[in-house]
Amino acid sequence: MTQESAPNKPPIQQPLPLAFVNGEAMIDKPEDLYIPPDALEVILEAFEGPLDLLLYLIRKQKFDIVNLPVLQITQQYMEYVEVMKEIKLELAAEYLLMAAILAEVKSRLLLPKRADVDEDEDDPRAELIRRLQEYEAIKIAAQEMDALPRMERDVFTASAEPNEQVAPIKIQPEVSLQDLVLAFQSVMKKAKAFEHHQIEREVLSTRERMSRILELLNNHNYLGFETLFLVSEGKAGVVVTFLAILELVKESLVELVQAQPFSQIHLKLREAEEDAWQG
Amino acid sequence: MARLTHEQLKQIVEAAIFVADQPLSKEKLQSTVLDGLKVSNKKLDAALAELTLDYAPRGIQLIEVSSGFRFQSVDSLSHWLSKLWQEQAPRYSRALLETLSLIAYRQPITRGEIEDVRGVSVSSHIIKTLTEREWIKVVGHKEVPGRPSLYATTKGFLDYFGVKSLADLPPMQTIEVLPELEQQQQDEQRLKTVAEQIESDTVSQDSASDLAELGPNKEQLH
Amino acid sequence: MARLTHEQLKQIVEAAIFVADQPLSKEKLQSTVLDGLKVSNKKLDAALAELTLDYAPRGIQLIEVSSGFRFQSVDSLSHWLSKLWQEQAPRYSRALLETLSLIAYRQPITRGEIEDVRGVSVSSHIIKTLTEREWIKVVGHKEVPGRPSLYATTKGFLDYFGVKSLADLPPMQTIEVLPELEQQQQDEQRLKTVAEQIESDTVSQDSASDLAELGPNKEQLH
Repeated sequence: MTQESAPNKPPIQQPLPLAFVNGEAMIDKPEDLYIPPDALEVILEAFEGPLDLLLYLIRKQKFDIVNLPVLQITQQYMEYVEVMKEIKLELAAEYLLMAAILAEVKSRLLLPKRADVDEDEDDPRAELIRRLQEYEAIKIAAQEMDALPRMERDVFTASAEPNEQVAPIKIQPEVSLQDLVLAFQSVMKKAKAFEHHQIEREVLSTRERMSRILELLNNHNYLGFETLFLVSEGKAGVVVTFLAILELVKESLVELVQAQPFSQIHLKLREAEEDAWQG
Repeated sequence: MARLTHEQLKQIVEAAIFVADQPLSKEKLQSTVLDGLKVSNKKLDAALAELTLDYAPRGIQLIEVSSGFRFQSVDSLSHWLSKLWQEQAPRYSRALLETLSLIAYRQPITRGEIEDVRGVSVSSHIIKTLTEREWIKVVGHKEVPGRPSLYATTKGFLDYFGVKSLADLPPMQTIEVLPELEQQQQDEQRLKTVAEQIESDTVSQDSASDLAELGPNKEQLH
Repeated sequence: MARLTHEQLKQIVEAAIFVADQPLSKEKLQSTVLDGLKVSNKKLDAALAELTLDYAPRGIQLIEVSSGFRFQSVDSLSHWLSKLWQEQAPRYSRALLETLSLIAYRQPITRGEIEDVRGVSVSSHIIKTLTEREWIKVVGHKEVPGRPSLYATTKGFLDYFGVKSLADLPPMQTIEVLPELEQQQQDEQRLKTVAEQIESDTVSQDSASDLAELGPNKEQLH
């Protein structure tokens, strides 16, 4: 077989026989299929199996499936299968099975009909016809599906960028009050293990007030001592504030400033001794 | 929060569909961008319908696919738009498309049943490709020897082919009415198919719920 | 190829910008979707200008960035659109909870002091997480070498845990030594002493006006 023909050569320029069978037999290539002579397995690829090949043969001869002319079809089918056997036997197994089915149908049709059998029930072609029709329906459905406008080929997703201000919302983990208390208990237990560190008990409201006074001092350079006491908070509030101030002074966080005896006392944040830390 | 005007609602819905990574369903719109805004479904429908109309004459369109709404380019522009990419869109073999069609129209279906209809074996490569593209998934196992997987199509499949549900796929050509002599056989076959369907309905909870989803399309499963 | 109408040009340009993965420059438009269509730059400019106007009232807009044109959601919608993306943050670590509890119960407190109690260093990540959640903040600096920040809890922290003040947090039971009764007595004694001291002072006229001045901060003192 000649090698000069490139696979992309138009089929009409190929006068060569499609294949040699048993040394000399040859068959025409299907009129509407291009099969390069040096790649006969393309037959197998061009058809999606024996049903597809049978359908092709039926449609090509303009036969009606329902009146499947088993004899002609079987003959044509066998020619193709002969070619396949020559070239690539292992690919032809499914086609051979169909050949056997066709042969069986053919032989049953040739048998004389028995009068006592209801002929309606026993057309040997029925199962094959059903399969051909079912396959054809799927074949057409696949073609129609292929024709549907689809992503990447016919339509493309249209999208816009979110504005830079669009930021994902984080769903924060939940924490219960109990989690917090348990964590504190555990940390305190651990702290006890480090015996060198002493934990002293403090009234919480005092610690809270310490935080608030520091916050206020961040916004005001000086705060009048008295301004921190609110009559509306009652005695207890006043005490808490006072203790907080004492604690802040003790921890060297704030200082009390009095310009002269009996003048107003002011609180201010303890001056940073900047120079001391820069070295 | 102050009530949204109709125009604001349209703007939010429009922008959300454009910036989202996936098609947005009405439920998703309500639970995200419209959360807390008390927009009735009727108003949302109206906004979506108006947006669809707004875009009708444009180069892109608002369409509803299986998993929600998305904007997509107009079909007729694909020739020009495909020049934006160096690579060609993937082409799919007939074998793959036939396998996919069988799964779409006859789901849930086993590989053996696909092979019966096509008359050839289905390559593992095809099943792998379809699974990796997330067009098909295993929804259960058929209670026959070997417990073969039952395949069904996914929402992603419908999205890709731009349809809302299986019922929107082109109707499958019904098998021609056979001469009377085969009618009985056909009936038997039909019965068998229905029986199998019922059987597979009970296969697993998963597939049962998937089938429920398919409800309106049942007639296509014949 | 037949000449494009103005509307066709707009549609192609619009769809191209929408479907492209990157902003599209005029050059890129000319070399891809408009390749071979002989569209003058003037016409392209006109189409882009019209599209910009078309989208002006919509939820997304056509804008030009350095690498070309793209569609982008409108500023004013950002608040709603953010809800499209929600991430579940990982659960808090034990270290974070312990740090938070120390800041709650021992505030104002420095990082060094937390480390002293916990016996291990406190990661910056923890402080950052707690600060971002607006549960803690810096209320000052301790005047020791390095001027470390003093951390305290916020009003947001109290709100989250549903307590009115820190005093309403569960008492720290494990803190050894003093039996409850003794502690209580001690507290009462302390209060009494201080209260008496303060009562004996006369509040000056001046401080009344100072208190008024402090007005806006009142709630911060609670």
